[in-house]
Amino acid sequence: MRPAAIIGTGQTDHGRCRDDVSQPELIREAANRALADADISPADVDAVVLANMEMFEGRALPELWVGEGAFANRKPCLKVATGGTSGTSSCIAGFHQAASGLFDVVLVIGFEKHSEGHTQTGMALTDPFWDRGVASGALGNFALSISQYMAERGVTREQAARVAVKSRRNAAMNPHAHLKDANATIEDVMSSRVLAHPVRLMDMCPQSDGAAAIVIASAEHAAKLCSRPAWIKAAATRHEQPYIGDIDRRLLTMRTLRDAAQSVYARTGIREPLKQLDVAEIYEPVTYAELAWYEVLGFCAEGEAGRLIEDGITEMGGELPVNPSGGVLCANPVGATGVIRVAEAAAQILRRAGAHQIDGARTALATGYGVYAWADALILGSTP
Amino acid sequence: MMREESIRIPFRFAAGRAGSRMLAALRDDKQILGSHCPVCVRTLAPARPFCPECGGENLKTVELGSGAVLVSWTDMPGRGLFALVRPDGADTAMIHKLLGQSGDFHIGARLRAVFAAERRGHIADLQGFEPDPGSAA
Amino acid sequence: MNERISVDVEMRQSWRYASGAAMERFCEGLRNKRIEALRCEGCGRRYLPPRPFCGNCHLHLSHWVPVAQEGVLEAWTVVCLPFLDGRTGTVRNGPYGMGLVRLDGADTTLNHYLAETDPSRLAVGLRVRAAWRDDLRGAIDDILHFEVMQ
Amino acid sequence: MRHQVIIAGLGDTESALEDSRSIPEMVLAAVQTALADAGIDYGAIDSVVTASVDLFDGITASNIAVTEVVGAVMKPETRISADGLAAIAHGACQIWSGAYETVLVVAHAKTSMARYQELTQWAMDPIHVQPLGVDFLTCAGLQARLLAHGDAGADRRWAQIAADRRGRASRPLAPASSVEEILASKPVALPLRQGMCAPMGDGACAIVLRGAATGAQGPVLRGIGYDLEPHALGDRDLTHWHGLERALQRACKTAELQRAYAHFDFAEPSCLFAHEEELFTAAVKLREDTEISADGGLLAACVPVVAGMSRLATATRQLRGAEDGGRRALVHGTWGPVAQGQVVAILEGTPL
Repeated sequence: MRPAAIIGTGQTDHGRCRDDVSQPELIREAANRALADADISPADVDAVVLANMEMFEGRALPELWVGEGAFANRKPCLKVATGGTSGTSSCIAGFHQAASGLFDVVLVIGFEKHSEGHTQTGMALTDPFWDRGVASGALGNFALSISQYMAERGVTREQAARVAVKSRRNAAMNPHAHLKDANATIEDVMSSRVLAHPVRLMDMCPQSDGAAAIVIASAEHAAKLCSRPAWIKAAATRHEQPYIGDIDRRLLTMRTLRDAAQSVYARTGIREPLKQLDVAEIYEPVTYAELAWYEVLGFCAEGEAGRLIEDGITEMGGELPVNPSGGVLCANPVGATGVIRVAEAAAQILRRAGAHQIDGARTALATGYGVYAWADALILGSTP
Repeated sequence: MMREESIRIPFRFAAGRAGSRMLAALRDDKQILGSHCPVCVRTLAPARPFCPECGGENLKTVELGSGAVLVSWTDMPGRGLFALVRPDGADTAMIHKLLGQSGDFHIGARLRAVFAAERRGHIADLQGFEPDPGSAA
Repeated sequence: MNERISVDVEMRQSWRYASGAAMERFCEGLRNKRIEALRCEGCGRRYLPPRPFCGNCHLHLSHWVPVAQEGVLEAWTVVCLPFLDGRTGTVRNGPYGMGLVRLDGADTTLNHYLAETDPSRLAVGLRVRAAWRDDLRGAIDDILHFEVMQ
Repeated sequence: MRHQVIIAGLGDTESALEDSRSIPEMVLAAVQTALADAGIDYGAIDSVVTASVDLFDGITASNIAVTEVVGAVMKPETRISADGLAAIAHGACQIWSGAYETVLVVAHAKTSMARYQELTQWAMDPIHVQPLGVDFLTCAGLQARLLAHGDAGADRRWAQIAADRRGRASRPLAPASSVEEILASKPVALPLRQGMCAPMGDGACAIVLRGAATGAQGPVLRGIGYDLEPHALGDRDLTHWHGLERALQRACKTAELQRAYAHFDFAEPSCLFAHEEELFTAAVKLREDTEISADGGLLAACVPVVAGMSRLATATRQLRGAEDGGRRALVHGTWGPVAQGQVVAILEGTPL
């Protein structure tokens, strides 16, 4: 595998409804910030990769209209759409393109404007012969998985609430986050409105408008353009069988994420993730999922996730800070969400994470989650 | 086995900074707006946030004329006439509707904008373009 | 001037979907309250919904097995959030129960509505049974919902 | 030095106005043919790249429906929403990067499911253009009028192109017809008439790309290039395919070919309308002896999304069948209104 690195990142200020800008204008906001961060001009960009779930905004081939917001006019431009993993998969696509020798600099941009459509409805346009008639979008699917997770591993509502509190507190240090609250309490979470038992409002990720971008350069250009690039050390994608009922105990086993993580760990010599990773930006669509992913990602043994959050291991000052940005629970523009994970992980290595910088971060994990069980995992590092 | 299934989902697209200016001017002033790019020295129709040539964002909003030149058109039976028209003062053409019969038009013909009586800040506030009777056919 | 204008449009589209041979047979069975799964000769997994191909073993599926109308509730929730149903353009209000049901004779689970909407009366492992509508049309919503068996 | 990418196997369904099979059934047939053609089984696939468009398929994350049949369970799959040849471009990048050795690329669409042109309205600018009811066909009509301006013989020439293409196809989706019949066919976006447009149908195509280290045999994918024009028709020069020129320039650079001296024995353009073939030949400056659209091309049978990959399949068959081997083909794909997206691939046959 030929190396490539991230040399700049940029995000919009994510929010519930960014109706001050059109889709192309929203994308331009993130693109400008990423190019400024990388200290390059639009002319330096050789190719663009876009990520978006077009049915959420009622579009077909959205890159045709929004491409020029991403400086894609008269350049090579492709769009990746794989549900929640659209963002992380587009980063991996940009990585492969930059490493292919075809392009020196690739701009990857993910975006979503949930306020323009109906996301849960769009997600429910599943197999018309099977579950379209009984689909309830992401929320119902997560809630179903959680009942299994709670029954088998004994994880509690309070432990899940701790994840929401951590997330909102971290987000308070992140200027781009949609939901932030430095003073959120466990009681706030546990008394928030029930959306789908046992998921309460503050357990669930929001639907945000936003865009996020990263600039990936081939090895030669990365070294030239950036004094301390965030090298993409390994990346893996795993997809699953198509139906929600195909996958046994999804939240518990999540064999795709487990396998993707094991693959990138193996390629980067990581045997003890909790010790060897300095920071993780994981795609946790709901509080309970963050706990389940701790186990799947090997941060702890099965059934130990509750202890990890209770002991503060994954807090900002803990042994492995998880989602210093506030994570998906605090900003979720779906097509951008995976890009945000990679951008935040890269910003940690680039030492540009601002108030939520983890001191001395040298090795970072970013993950993506999509549809029922798709997964991406990437390891970023300070050396090639 | 075949089964027909339908969907009904509402969407709402933000026109954004440039688009909102454009649609508000159609509604309030029966005015078509363009954007002038000082780098490319070109006026683009309709108004937009970025220059498609240089990518620049420092565009100046300009008022275009309600007269226009027909650049191209097509006749879609049952659906009407669609056109590329270049409003006076612009260097590029925009897509809109033509009002009239196919035989009324030829490339290069002078047109004038027709506005709806009731306007709501929508591209259809401009109903389309019709032949300009003030110019020789 | 900072007016924010937006453009409203309703997507009204329809598509003609082909069921595929396996789903066609399955839907015909539903018309007679008959549920059948396809069993993979490689891994032995009995698939609902039936499909042409096992993604784990890369084998064509052709061995039909009968499935009961009752089974085990493997996962459950009670949804309270209103939901815009894209098929009708109308809102489905809560609360409504949903479950993943492993019907006796199948290895995958079926996601469907539950008649029960009281969380305190739902639990993983409960036995549930299909309740059918009167006018069977050969579609998965010929099953109205699943009822908890006493 | 870049790894060589070999077109190791191909499989496609016969295009049909309506294929009664489901999308997974169609894709399964194409994939299994491609794997057999490459002499490999599912286990050899390192990565899958699919091409599909949710709105065309009437389903969200439409690639979910084919995950099993393309063999992507517990494997990497990347879905590109564009023409299938763009998915080939990405698959080739995956091999050139050294990430994977064997990549399966799959494209599928069924235009019989819905009114295709109506769906294309949802790809147009929703602020200024979509509300007017403009679709891809409208845009093609606007382009054709501009090209026909001051060119009295244009529509007869276009009718001739369409008649020729359909005449050489073994199973065209539109009936073979004379120039006069095409000139009298139903007006759809005048000056375009039904007979000048590609007939749309259903289909799937699968292609196996492999790195040379696998020992695979077959034509070599030497170069690839693609491009995205501005969206607004008024911002573009509709009389030239400049996007194709840029894409070809990039493909020649990848192939380390001098653009000016690059000769092609075969060309497989993606022309959805007869006038596009004139834009194609002008943009790529083909020599007289290049054989264009060996099987009639898209004017004989077109499946959106699959289109560019079906051209790659035809070019591969041409190169495999070439008596002297070692010849060169230009393969082309487009997507969006009046070919806003352009993609080309340069293939070379292996000398015997």
